[in-house]
Order: sequence, then C-alpha cells, then structure tokens
Amino acid sequence: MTTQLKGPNHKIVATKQMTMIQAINDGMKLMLEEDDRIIILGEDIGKNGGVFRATEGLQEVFGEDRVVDTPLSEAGIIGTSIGLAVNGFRPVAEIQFLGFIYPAYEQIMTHVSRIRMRSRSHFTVPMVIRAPYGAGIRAPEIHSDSTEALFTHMPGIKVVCASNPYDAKGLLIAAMEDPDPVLVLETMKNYRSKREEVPVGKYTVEIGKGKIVKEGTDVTIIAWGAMVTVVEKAVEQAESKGISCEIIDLRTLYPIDRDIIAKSVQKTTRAVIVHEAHHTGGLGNDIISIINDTAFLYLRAPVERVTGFDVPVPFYALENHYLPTPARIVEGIEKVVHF
Amino acid sequence: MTTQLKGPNHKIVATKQMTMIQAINDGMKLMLEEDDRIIILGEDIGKNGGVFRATEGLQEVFGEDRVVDTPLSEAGIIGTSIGLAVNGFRPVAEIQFLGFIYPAYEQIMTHVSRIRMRSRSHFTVPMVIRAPYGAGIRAPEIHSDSTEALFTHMPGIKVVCASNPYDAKGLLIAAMEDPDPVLVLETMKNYRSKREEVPVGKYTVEIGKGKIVKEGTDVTIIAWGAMVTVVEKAVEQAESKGISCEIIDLRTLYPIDRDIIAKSVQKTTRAVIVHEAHHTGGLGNDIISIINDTAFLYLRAPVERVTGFDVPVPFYALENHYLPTPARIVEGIEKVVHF
Amino acid sequence: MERNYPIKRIIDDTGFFVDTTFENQIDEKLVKDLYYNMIRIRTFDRKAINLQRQGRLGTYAPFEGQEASQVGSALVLKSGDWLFPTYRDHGATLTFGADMTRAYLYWNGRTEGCVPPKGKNIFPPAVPIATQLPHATGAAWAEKRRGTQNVAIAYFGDGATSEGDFHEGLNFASVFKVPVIFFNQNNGYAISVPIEKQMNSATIAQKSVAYDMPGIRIDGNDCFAVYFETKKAFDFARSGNGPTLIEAVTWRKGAHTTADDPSKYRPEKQGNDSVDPLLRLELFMKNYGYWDEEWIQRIKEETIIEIDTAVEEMERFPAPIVDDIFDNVFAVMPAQLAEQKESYLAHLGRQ
Amino acid sequence: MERNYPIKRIIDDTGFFVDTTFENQIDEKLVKDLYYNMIRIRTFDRKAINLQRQGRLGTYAPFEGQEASQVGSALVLKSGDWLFPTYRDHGATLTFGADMTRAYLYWNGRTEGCVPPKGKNIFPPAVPIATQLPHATGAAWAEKRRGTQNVAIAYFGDGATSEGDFHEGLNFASVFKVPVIFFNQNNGYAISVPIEKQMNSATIAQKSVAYDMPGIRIDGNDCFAVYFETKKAFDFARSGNGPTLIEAVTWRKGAHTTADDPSKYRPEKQGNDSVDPLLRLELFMKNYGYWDEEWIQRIKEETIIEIDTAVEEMERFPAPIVDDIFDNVFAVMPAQLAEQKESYLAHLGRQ
Ligand SMILES: Cc1ncc(C[n+]2csc(CCOP(=O)(O)OP(=O)(O)O)c2C)c(N)n1
Ligand SMILES: Cc1ncc(C[n+]2csc(CCOP(=O)(O)OP(=O)(O)O)c2C)c(N)n1
Ligand SMILES: [Mg+2]
Ligand SMILES: [Mg+2]
Repeated sequence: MTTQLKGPNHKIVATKQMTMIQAINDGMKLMLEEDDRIIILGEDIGKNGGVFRATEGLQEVFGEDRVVDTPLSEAGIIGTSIGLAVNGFRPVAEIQFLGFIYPAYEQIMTHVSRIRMRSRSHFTVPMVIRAPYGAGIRAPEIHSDSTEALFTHMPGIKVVCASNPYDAKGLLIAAMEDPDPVLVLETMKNYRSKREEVPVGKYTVEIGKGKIVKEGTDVTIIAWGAMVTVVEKAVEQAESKGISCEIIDLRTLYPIDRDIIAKSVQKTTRAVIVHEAHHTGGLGNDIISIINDTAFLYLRAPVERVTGFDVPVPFYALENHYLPTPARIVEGIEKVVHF
Repeated sequence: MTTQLKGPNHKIVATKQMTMIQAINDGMKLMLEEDDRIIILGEDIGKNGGVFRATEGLQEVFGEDRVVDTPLSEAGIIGTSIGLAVNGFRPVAEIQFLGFIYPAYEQIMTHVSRIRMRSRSHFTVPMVIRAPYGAGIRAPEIHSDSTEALFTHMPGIKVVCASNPYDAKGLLIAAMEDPDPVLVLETMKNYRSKREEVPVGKYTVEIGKGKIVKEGTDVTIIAWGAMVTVVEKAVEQAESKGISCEIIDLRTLYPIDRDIIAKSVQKTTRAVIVHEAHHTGGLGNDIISIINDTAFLYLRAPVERVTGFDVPVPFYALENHYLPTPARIVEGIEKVVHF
Repeated sequence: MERNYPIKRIIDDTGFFVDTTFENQIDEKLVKDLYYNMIRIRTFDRKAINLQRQGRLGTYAPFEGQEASQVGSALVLKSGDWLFPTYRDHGATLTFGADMTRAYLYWNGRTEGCVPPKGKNIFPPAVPIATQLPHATGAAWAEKRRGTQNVAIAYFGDGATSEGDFHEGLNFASVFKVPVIFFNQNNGYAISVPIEKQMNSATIAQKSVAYDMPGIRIDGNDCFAVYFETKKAFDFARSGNGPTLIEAVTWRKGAHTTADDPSKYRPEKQGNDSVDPLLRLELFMKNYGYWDEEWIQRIKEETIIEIDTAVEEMERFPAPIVDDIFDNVFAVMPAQLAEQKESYLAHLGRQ
Repeated sequence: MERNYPIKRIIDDTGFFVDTTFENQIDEKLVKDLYYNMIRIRTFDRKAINLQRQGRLGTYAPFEGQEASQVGSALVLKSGDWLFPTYRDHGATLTFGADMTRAYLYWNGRTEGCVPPKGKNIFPPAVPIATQLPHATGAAWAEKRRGTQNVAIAYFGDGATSEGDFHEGLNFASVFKVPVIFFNQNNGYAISVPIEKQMNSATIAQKSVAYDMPGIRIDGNDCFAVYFETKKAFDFARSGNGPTLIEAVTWRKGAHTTADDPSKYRPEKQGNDSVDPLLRLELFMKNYGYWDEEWIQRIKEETIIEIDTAVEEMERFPAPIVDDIFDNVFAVMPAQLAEQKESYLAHLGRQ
C-alpha cells in the first residue's frame, strides 16, 4: 500500500510499507533500472532470489547477465568483481553470510581497499559488498559473526550498517553510487522484524553520518544494526527509572561520525556503547578513543561497554547469552549514571 | 661466544650473543630436539632456510620430514597444520610475511580459533603461526603490514610480539609449548638490529605478561615490537626535557596484560600509546579502553596515540612518513604532560 | 571428458549386476550391513525433518537420496581412520559410529553434537564450505608420519569444488602423498546452483588430473559401486600410494535445508528418474535371494526404537549451561575472560 | 600426462625449424619485433640489477631467461586488451607499451610506477601471489558484457598455481566463458621451491582439464612458439570461445630477487642446458637470413640510450610528496583522515 508522506523539504513523496529486506530489494531494483553498469552477483541470488530473498525477482526482470548466480567461491566473487569494477562496471556482490566472507579477505584487504592508492586513483573499484550479519536468529554455527571491526581497520573501504528499512535502502543506494568500495552489513535480525513507510523512489542516506534516534540528557548510548532495537527496549526501562537517555544510531562504521558522538557526550557527560561483536578489538574501543579525544573534560564516569563476550559466537542454544540484552544495557546505564 | 650470566634465581646460565633472528632460530632448534611432535612448515623454510634465515640449517639437522617446504599456499599451510595439530603434532607454520596471511584468514578465523570451543576441548590445535611484520625495511608493497588487530578480535588465539632477542626466543618457546594456538609476530626491523646476551638453553617468557622496560613517573608509554626501540629514542629526548617516562613493552597482544597498564597509568596519570598499525581499529583503542576502565579517576589528560595513519601502508619511498617517529612521539608526550 | 570418466556401476536401476568383478566379495553380511545402515540413517533423516517441522529441532540439512554414497563409503573405514564430514554427512558419521543423540543435539545448536565417541576420529561438521579438505590432508599426513596405516576421508559437495580450499587441500595431499580420500557427493546442486553453473567441467572426477591423482566417477546411488571403489581407494592409500578423488554422482531428493524451498529453482520433475538407492538395493536383494522379510521387519522396528530413544535422550539432555560459552575458548581462561564470565554470572544472579 | 601435453616448439635449440606450420607467417617485421623487444627488455633488466647493486634501486625481481615468454606473448596484445602482470613481468608490460621510467620508479617504492600510459590497460603488478587471476577474469567478463573483442591476459608463475585464487580465477573464467588468457611462466622455481615440490602434476597445462578449458604447453624459450600459440589463444578468445591456459616452460636464470641467493637451493649447473632465448633467436636469424648486423648495432645503441634516459628521468623524477600517502585512499577524504594529514603536515612544518 502506498501512502503519502512529507519529505525532507516538505515535498510530498510516495511511500510504501516495507520490511528491511524489501527496502533492500527495492534499492537494488531502482539502481538496476537506472544504471546499466550495476551488476549483481553472488551465490544463490539469481533464480533463488537469495537465501533471504534480498534479490527476489531481480533476475526475472534484468536477466542472467545482470543478476548472476556465481560458483561457490567468495574470493572468486570479490576478485572478479574487482576486474569488473576497474573495467567500468559497478558490481554489487552478495556474500551469503558475513561469516563466509573470510575466504575473500585477501582480495578485500590487498586489492579492494588498496587499488586506488596503489594506482594513484588511476584504477578504482566502485563496488558494493552486501553481507547479512549477526546472531540471534538461531542459525547454524559460523552464520552469526559480527566482525565489522575486521573491515574498519582497512583504510580504503567504507562500512555501513542500517538498523531499519529506511536507512537500509538509503545507505545501499548511497553505497551503489559511491566512487569507492563500500561494505554494507545487513542485520538479519531486523530483516523482517518490522515494517515502516519507505519512500518508493530513489533517495540516499549520507555515508558517514550517524543519527540521533532519541534525544536525552543524562547519558548517550551508541549502537548500530540490530543493537539499536535492543537499546530502545533498554532505554524504555531506564527512562522509567528516571534516566534520560540519548540514543545514537551510528549507521556508518567507517568513517565514523565523530562529531555526533562528541557533541552528544559533551552534553550528556556519560556514555554507554553497545555492540554484539567481541569486547576486545570491537568498535567500542574506537568509540571510547573518540570520546577520550573529544570529551575528556566533560566525562563524569568511565565509558561503559555492553558487548558480546571474548568468545567465539556460541552455537545457537546459547547465543542469547552472548548477545547484549536490555537488562545488561540497563545495568550499564545505571553504572555510568551512578558512578 | 658464550658468556655466563646470572639467571632469575641467581643461578648461572650460559648465554650467547644473538640477534633476534638467531634467537628465534635457536628456539626452534631446541624445541625440535626436545619434542618430536614439533614440525616446522612453510614456504622456502627448508633448503633456503627462510627468506630471513629464521630456519637456517634446521632441515639439514632434522630432515625434510620435520622441516618442510610447502607449496605456495597459505590456506593449505594453515589448513593442513590444523589437521596435523588435531592429530597429535605441534606444527610451527611460517607465513612469509604477515601481509600474505590473508589467504589463510578463513582457516584461522573459523577453525584455528574455534575448534576447541566447537568440540568442547575434544579437539585442540596447539600450533604456532610465525609471521614477520612491519614497515621500515624498504620492502616491496604489501610486505609491510602491521595488522595484529585483525587477530586480537578473534577469541581462541593468542598473539605475541617481541621487541628483542631475549623475549623473541622465550615467547616463541612458550608459544610452542602452549596448549592453544599462538600467532607470533616478528618485527623484521629488529631481526638483526642488535645483538644481546641470550641464554643458550631453554627458557620461556610468560605469555600474557608485559614488561616495564624503564620506570618513570610523569607518563606511561606503551608499545611493542619495533616501536619499543623508537619509543626508547623518543624517551631520551623527552627526559632531556625533564619529563620522566615509564615504558611498557606489551610483549603479548592477546590476552593483554591489563594490570601492568593499570598500575603504571594509575601511577603516572598520563599515557601515550605508540603503534605502527592504523589509528582506527588499532590496538591503541583497546588500550585506551583498558585505561578508561582501570584508571579513569587518575587520568590527568586524554590518552594520546601516536600511530600509523589511516592509509594503506605506503610504498617504501614514503613509508617513513607513515611510521611513528621519535619526534612525533615526543610531541605526544609533551601534549599529555602539558595538557 | 565424460568419456574418460565413465560412471562406474555394479548394479543397475533394476538391481541386476552390470559388473560382476566384485560378485564373489558380496555376501550376506555386506548386503545386510549396507541395507541396515541405509534404512537406519534414512529413518534418522526423516525423523529430523519431522522434528524440525514440529519446532523440536533447528534448521536441518537432509540427505535423503544420498544414503548409498554415505553408507557405502563409511562402511569402509576402520577404527583408526579419520572422518571429516560436512553438515549433510550424518549418514556417514552415524555409520562410522557417531552417537545419534549427539547428531540431533548438533541441530539443536549444541556443541555436544560435535564431540565424537571415545576413540572415534570424527571431526565436527564443516560449515564453511571446503575448509575440511586441508584438515583431512593434515590428519592423514600425521598418520603417514607416524607410520600407521590409517586413512582420512573428507566428504564434500559439488559446490565445494569451487572453493580455493578444495584445490589447496588436494594439491598438498598429492605433493606429500598422504593417505586421504576426497569423497565428493555430487548431488547436482549447491543450494540453488546447478552443477552446470558451478563448473564448466563435465565431471568432478577429472579435476584429479590437476594433481596427477587417481580420480574415479561412480554411481553414488549404487551402494556396491560406492563400497568397492571406496575400498580400493582406501587400500591404495593404506599401502602408501597416496590420495584419491572420488566423485559419487547422486541426488539430493529434498531441500538444501529445512529453510530452503527447491521449487524456486529446481524443475519439478528433475531427478525423478534417478532410482532411490534404497529401493535399488531392495531390488537387488530380491533378485539375488537376500531378501529376508523377517529380518527387515526386525531392523525397521529396532531402528525406530533406537531413533525414538535418541530423540528422547536429546530432549532430556541437560539444558546447556551458560558457563559453556566461556569455558572452552582456551585451556586456561585469560583473566579478562574470567572476569567477563564472573560478571555475567553475577548479572544473571541479580535478575 | 606429459605425453598428453607435449611441449610445442617451432624452432629448436640451434635455431632451425622443427615445425613449419607457421613458417609463412614469419616475416622480417615479426622477427625484428621479437628481437628488438627481447634485447630491449634484457638491457632494461640487467640495468635494473646494476642499479640495485649501486643502491640506486630497491629490491628487484629479474626476468632474464624469460624474455621469449614475455615478449612473444605481449606482442600479441592489441590496444584495447588488458594485461595483468606480476612483479616479474616488466618485460611483458614494456613490450605492450608501459613507460620505462615508471617501471624503474616502481622498484624505487613509488606508486607512480603503477600508473600506465593513457589508454593502456596495464594493471599494477600483483604482489600477493595469484590474486590477479580473478581480476583478469573480471576485466575480461566486462569486455564480453560490452560486446567488444578485447581480451585480458594474466601472467603468473609456477608457484602461483598452488593458491586458491588460481583455481577460482580459472573456474569463473570457464563457467562464464570469458575472453581471458592465463599465461603461466613455469620458470622451475618459486623462490627456492622447485616445481616437483610445488605440485605432483607433471605439467601445469594439464590443470586446464579441471575446467574443461584448452590447455597448451609450449617451449617458453622459443619466441615463435610463444607468439603463435598465444595468438591462437587470443583469436580463440576474441571469437567468443572463452579462456585458455598456457604453460610456457622457461627458466629463471638469475636470483628470485636481488635479495635472494639461489646458490642456497639450486644446483649450480641446473638450467645450464636451457638455451638462452635470445641466443636461440639469433641462431634462427643467422640460419634463415634475418641477421642484419647494422640494424642490430643500431637498436642496441638506441636501447642503451633509451634506458639511460629512463634511468636519468627516474632519478630526476620529482621527489615523492608526503601528501601522496593521504590523497589516494578515497575519492573524497574523510574528515578524520584530513585531520591526520593536516596535523602531520603541521608537525613536519614545526620540525
Ligand atoms: C564458505 C562458505 N560459503 C557459503 C556458504 C553457504 N552455503 C552453505 S551450503 C552451500 C552449498 C553447498 O553446496 P555443495 O558443496 O554442493 O554441498 P551440498 O549442500 O549440496 O551437500 C552454501 C553456499 C558456506 N557454508 N560456506
Ligand atoms: C600470497 C603470497 N604468499 C607469499 C608471497 C611471497 N613470494 C613472493 S614471490 C614468491 C614465489 C613465486 O613463485 P612463482 O609463482 O613461481 O613466480 P616467480 O617468482 O617464479 O616468477 C613468494 C612465495 C607472496 N608474494 N604472496
Ligand atoms: Mg551439492
Ligand atoms: Mg616460478
């Protein structure tokens, strides 16, 4: 059902109820229509429409040349995408789960991220890598990794991660138009968890900009992807205890929106970071550093992190113990507020 | 030349002048003699003795069965080492340069680090991965990566990095005796940069313990590998300006010695972290988090980081601009001291 | 190339011999072993699908149609041998001696499912495709170094041949001439991708040429062809002659997993002509006088009891404890992890 | 397998025809093109080693002995074609039209060395082994999609065949039938590892069987065999028939790099019997009346001048500027990186 909604400049834009997966599908469809250079490739993305149906129906409309089922070979997918990209195409590669991206790690690390530098911008790889990630959907082992930090320590590639349908579509389109490679992490847990009004046409969400999801005065809570939803639940509880929380949805993980963090923490003077990746080496550390660099004199308590533990993501019988919960987040919030 | 030196318990131990590469070679040799389960494998490590001569002479003594030249295939080296390790051997795999470890990333990430967890300790992989790393020796591109952070965000594997011959041998032997997989990073820049007295027999340096290289009272400087040497130069200059510096050589990068950092920073109230890896996503962030967690109320200035920039390690004509220099470190020290 | 790698068969679709080379090695014991294990694992497999539908098991990867491949090969293994399975090879692991309760537990997201019975060298199922091939090579290398006659077998699918690890595993095995069998179950599809889109080669067996390794192509639905050809490869390996690549051409009757819908990508009638491996063995048994109605009834009943018992055990299995996620990461827990554990347990206590 | 993949030759070690199939396509222009380019790149290569010894160039990877392979193949390329070299393929890139000054700059640690002349599709040398193979497949795929007749060629060594990327690159190329030539220079060694330890297969050409792709094995020191067989493969690809794997059997006369000492691992006399590719062409030219002493003198002199000029240009090349390490990471510099740059430049200013 299409409804009408006021857009950013108060112009009326048509919108439609979409889940995140539909919004992603819609974004790819629009871009395939608009830009002949776009080519979508990956395992099971053609006839099958992707194991999550992200590419459903696209091969039917755009043909086997533009929506390509590849062999089971992640290094092959990324490696040939590099060749396609330096030779004028704009590949959008799907890696079936982030936990299966590692065979392509060398191609991403030594080529995708470095070709522009190595060739003084003579060769560039405007490509997108889409990868579902995260735990909490009772998937078999290895399917649930949240290893964004392995890609933010790799100058030359951007990393984005939406928590909702609107951002998912807007970030994906921005990624497809970016002159540089972008890794698009898609939180499986939110693929179908809610529907919202999403503009039917083309729009972008700027890469590099976070969003204040909710304003507050006592503490800043920073999260992205599936954790935004969990934080929202925690914040309801915290606010019922009289703590006013500001929530930042980071949206871009590289380059991080330092200003939004700095401004918010300078205001609230306390921060809690929530991510499902491991504690050690997680992006939370980068954010603490940003706070150290920009809000040291404002800070009234050590920054608190509520994260996945320093253990491999457990098999699913115990995965919920690995993931941050509203209860753990509330404890974190109380800890910084009552420091 | 062998000299005599007092050991930890004042017992006399024989020592010998060794460079770091000689100490590493010596460590492997001792362990090959002592433990039949040890098998050394990698590219060019047999007849050629390794491109840096780390395994020089070992094949001659221990034969082609125990010191094995493998095909050019990092996933193959690590993958078969896993099979060897779960079946009773203790493989010591050399990856020729850390920048070429990425093809094996999947094997390390999904198997080396997880097999114990997945099998409830039924299967374990007591193996060592040795990898020379770092910039500053005018090596061709990709040879100079310092990406330790990609391996400290991977629970199940330990990471060590020595700055000098004594620690190099002691940590390597400890790694070879560890019941779990250990990545041993070897700083190429220090391979032959100095000789020192090293005990001729077997000894270990405990994994997980840093070392106070120099005591001081105004500021703590934390580094590892090649950067320890650079820090030492910087500290000379800083001390000549009247700033008393404490230097921590971290030695183990996972699990980090949190206590040594906490105690030192609580004492000095200021900290500078120096590493050659990129700023974003680097281990420096983890250390800032540790300071945040353990010394918040002591800290008189934001922690300063002097690191490699957020750019791919440059081709060597410019690599010295990428690397932290004594001058940059001194500026960092002055900044925290005069905050 | 198909001409160079004809499909080897011992019995045809109607259960009659087409190749009598091994006729005198086929006796009642072997026939019954094959039949019993195939019935047993099929029942296990169907039960798993049912349990999944009832919400009593998580996503499951069925192997119906591949029983001859899995049983025929796994029956060849001796006690010191090593088995490296994928997620779809419970038929093989159960035949080799894996614990059924634990096989079900695996699909309930329990690490207990990865622990083999004492003395059985069964590795946890490989989920990242093709990664187990180098492992098998390494384990076989260790056996060679120790001078045993043990052999390792790695199971993998047609799709797995596209990964670099397939190539690297086979290359190492051929260079170091280690006793490992690469047992490919070519079931026609890798999820939705048919073999013609997976590779340009007409067969998988011919990929052995790249390593100057013996490669053979067999009818994976003919349990005798599977058994005897695998046995030949094992004997070859035990005698120090190195690895073999076996392509067992078979068919995945069901979905890729219970989360998959093959009607999206697979023509409805495709595969209908491939005779069911169990049915084929039944025909053979009837043709050659091995059919023993009473025995069949008995093993079917026994199997049902065994499986029901396993399911019951699985469901009564002690609930997983939180400590588990912390306790098997390192031999000795690092201080920071111990702290994380302690503080999380305290948190749970507070709730 | 060696029998299935005999080494193709056109002239023998003494410079006489052994195969006259292409005799009528060999004319003065071709002979002189081959000779000129081989002399030119050999002189370039020897100069590079000298410069390295004098400390005027960094570590360098010489290709002496491989000139026939590199020139013979690169002369086949047309202007829209793509070349994906390794660090040892400057002979090929220079023949195709790379800039000599920049080739030297590459070995002085300068990114300028990776920038090809306008309109020349020459990719930066691959340093991580075998990674360029999928790139070439992708670039060729793009040409196919655009409907051009352009072809991509990827150069790689014997050691590179052991990496997963070799396998994945060839598999994709065969599945999507793209116009790419996989040109292997089997120079006997991967640093210190001889081919017998690298692979169990007797040839590299036979690895094509795994992909049902044409595979041919040629004498890589016979420039005519290289030229005509590569040309056949290019024509085949231009006509839409897909990829070819070529194994050019050659010999690395020198060290792996200037940092390597082959006496550690290579028997002293090994390879002495392989006739120098340039000498062989000279014999041919004398045998068949192509020897033109005056022309030879002229091109030798011209080449020396060209190379001296390139060295001079390389040494006079503007010093690298610090900004470079920051400026080509992204199209638009992220704020945090801009800050790093600014503060570092300020730091330098303060010094
Ligand atoms: C490295 C990796 N990439 C992708 C996947 C997702 N995946 C799971 S099974 C499968 C298909 C495997 O096909 P095949 O090898 O033929 O085995 P089959 O499932 O048919 O038994 C895919 C793509 C994975 N598990 N690992
Ligand atoms: C992935 C990777 N591993 C290791 C190396 C180190 N290395 C550089 S060249 C080389 C040998 C390459 O041999 P080959 O492919 O035969 O090419 P050649 O040098 O003989 O031309 C090795 C091991 C590398 N560059 N990349
Ligand atoms: Mg399959
Ligand atoms: Mg070579």
